[in-house]
Amino acid sequence: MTQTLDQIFVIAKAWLLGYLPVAARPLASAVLCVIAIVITFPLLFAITTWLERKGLGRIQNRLGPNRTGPFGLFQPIADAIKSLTKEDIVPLTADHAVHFLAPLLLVAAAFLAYAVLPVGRNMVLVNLNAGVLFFFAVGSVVELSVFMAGWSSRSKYSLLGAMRAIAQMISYEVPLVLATVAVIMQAGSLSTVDIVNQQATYTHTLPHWFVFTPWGFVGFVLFMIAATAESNRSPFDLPEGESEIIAGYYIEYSGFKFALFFLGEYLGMFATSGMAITLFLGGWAAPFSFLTWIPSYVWFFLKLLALIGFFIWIRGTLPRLRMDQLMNLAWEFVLPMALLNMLVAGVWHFMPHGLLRWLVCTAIVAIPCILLAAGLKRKKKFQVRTYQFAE
Amino acid sequence: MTAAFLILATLTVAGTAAAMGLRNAVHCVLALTVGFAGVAALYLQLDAQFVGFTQVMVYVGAVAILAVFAIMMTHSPTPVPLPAYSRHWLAGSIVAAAVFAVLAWAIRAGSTSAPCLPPQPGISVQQIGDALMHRYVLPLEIMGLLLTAALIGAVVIAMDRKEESK
Amino acid sequence: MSSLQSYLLLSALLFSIGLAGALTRRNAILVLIGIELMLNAANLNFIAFWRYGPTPSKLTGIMFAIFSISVAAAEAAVGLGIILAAYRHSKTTDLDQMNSLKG
Amino acid sequence: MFGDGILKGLAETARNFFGSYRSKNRLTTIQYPEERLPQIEAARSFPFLVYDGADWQQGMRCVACQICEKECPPKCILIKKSADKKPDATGKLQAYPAVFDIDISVCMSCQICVEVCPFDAIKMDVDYDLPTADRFAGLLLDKQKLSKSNQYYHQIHPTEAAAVDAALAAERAAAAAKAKAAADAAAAKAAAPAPAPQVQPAGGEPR
Repeated sequence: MTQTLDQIFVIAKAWLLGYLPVAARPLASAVLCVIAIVITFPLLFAITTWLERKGLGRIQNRLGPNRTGPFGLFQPIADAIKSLTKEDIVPLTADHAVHFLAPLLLVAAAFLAYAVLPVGRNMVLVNLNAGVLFFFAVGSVVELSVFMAGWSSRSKYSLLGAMRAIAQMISYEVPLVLATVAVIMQAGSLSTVDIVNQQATYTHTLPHWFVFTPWGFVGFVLFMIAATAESNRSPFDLPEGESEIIAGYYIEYSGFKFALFFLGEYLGMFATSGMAITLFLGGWAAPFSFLTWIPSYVWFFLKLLALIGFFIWIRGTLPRLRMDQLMNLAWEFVLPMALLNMLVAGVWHFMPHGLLRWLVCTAIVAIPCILLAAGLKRKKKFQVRTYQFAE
Repeated sequence: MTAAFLILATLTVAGTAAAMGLRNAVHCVLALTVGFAGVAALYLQLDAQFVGFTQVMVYVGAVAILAVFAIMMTHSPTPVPLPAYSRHWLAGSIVAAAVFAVLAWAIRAGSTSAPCLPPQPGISVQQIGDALMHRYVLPLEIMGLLLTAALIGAVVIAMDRKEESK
Repeated sequence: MSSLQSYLLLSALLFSIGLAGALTRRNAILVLIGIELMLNAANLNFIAFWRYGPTPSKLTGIMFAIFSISVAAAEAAVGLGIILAAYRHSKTTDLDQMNSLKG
Repeated sequence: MFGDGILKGLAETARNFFGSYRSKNRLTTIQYPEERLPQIEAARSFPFLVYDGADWQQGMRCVACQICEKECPPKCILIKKSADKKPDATGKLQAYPAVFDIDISVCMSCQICVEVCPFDAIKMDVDYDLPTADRFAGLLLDKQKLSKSNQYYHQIHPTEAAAVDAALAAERAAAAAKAKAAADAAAAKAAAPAPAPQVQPAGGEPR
């Protein structure tokens, strides 16, 4: 019974395909999977906007939306209607073609990233041999759409915001990729399905998730830092900081295109946290062996909601980073630690099992982390600010 | 000459022709990314997945953004309305056309025996990794050296030396 | 017209478009883009010959393409660095005006 | 340890988050239309005209002296004096405003009109809930909409109203006393000339 429940979607798809002629089956199965993704993740986007506003409210000792429906549950629908019915103003001097294409490219790239995420046991749209590489290839297209948005609006704020956003995304994409290299070295394959299958095994009730190893935990922390920066969220939302440059690259967008930007940003966040779950938190694997009767996709979405809650919690807590702090953190802490993490993964792989391996690896990771952190802290000496031009 | 190939070929040629033909530099780069994406799709069609994704990641993700940043930094404040093409554009295009004619003739005159499509190689990333690490390890190390040198070189060249500009 | 020949024709066309761009464009960055295109065309040739070649398992074509992509990336970075330095020196990216060797 | 500041911050927000579910008094939200913040006494929104007694036209204190119209910085008061007069609280015949308009879309609630009014005829109201569909006529309050009873004034500003009433009462008493004194003097003068011829050197009028 649990097996059928676990494979309910796969069986349903096979049953639906049964009605089609054999020739159209591969195409139809792809279309079905795409429809499933295009429905579930925007739905998750709606739920997350509600979660975010209620969560941030509660963190700041206030209620959060409670007018539209019970507990404000219809707030996402209200937001959607509001942004869809708003007038879509395009600046006169804007470059209309590029201005129109930017949000489309952003949302397309965000959706493409879901092709390789294993949502459940053999529930992945396409089992690519180089799945992780495909994910990062599509992730790098997002920067292009950010530039197109910023440049085509022909306003100083949006161009400045776009340049900041691209500088931030590029300098945090390097550690993001390096953090995954440690996992790929250990799993021995770039395919996300293999990575999850390796983590789905248990030793008497404890799972083999990569996050429970020294290099896995450090990799997970680095991956989450880089993921927050990659999706321009909370402590790294300088490019769209309302107080700094109003709204950064999507300042000249309104109505439906603005909603598309929001959708693209949140989908990007879900995709990177989905990849974090696949790489470090055991994808759809249950946390304990006696819990495997719960269907696999439930675990994936529970972990996704947990990570989204964590993002919201971080957004409610941490102040925004300045541009130089942001860059210092990227190039002086996150990147060296990611390189070190690869070394530790190598050491972990070749050392025999046992406590010694744990001690050596944690030592190799912990000591440089403290030294680098001290380096970052020592830099924080507040001297009198010297103005270059305004003498 | 399958339909997919025709679509991708026209997409790529259109993208690259626009990249070389448009007036506005930023439009050129955006058209270029369409061309690169087309080439990446052609790689996928030729079952070279790894190279296809690397192409998207390196070219569309990095080189295009790099070119756009360079255009932004060299954007002269007063965009003097220069004609987009250099003075001797005619000579250039004749040379290019000649090169294409020679190549096309060579291809057509080449082995007319149409090699049948060999079975799908089913290359896995594992094999590429092994090849890189065993047979091509020397080029890999040299490539690492080259990329580091290029990284440092580019920064040193483009660095705004304070004392020089004083 | 076998599909191998169609790929070769396509890469020849890409190569000549890149060459035309490199020769006729006035803006230095677009010349560099033309060179990138020529490199891409060459890569397409490698992969086409690898795919239709006798032993696809030897991966020579793919290796060449990977190394050529990384060289092209390095070359793009250094090339744009040079263009920036030239722009800072002579305040223009127009190749026709960069013809004086005096400092 | 690096990142301890972050962990302390996270702990604090977590405490807030779960605390808000446990004890309700942490939440500071006021559900505006249903619950309202208690009005502080010195609150003010827009001016209104005070009238004594029952009939708002007869009891209106305003005598259309137009001082407030001249003093109002944004010039949002319009007064037209009436031709005839009506008796005011102390019975003296005073003019009254035929037209008294305040444009509350212009009024900036600065209370200068209240300070300059010699007759305490205009005071500041506290009612801010004045939504209208028409932003021109709807926000131009005429004399009838402006005038409110003294009891209402006592409701919204009790101490201030009491002080104003005390002053007015004292003023009326003084006026009445003066009037009575003047009346006595007049009566005495009327009575005095009768015996005046007999007692010439009376030493002047009695004060």
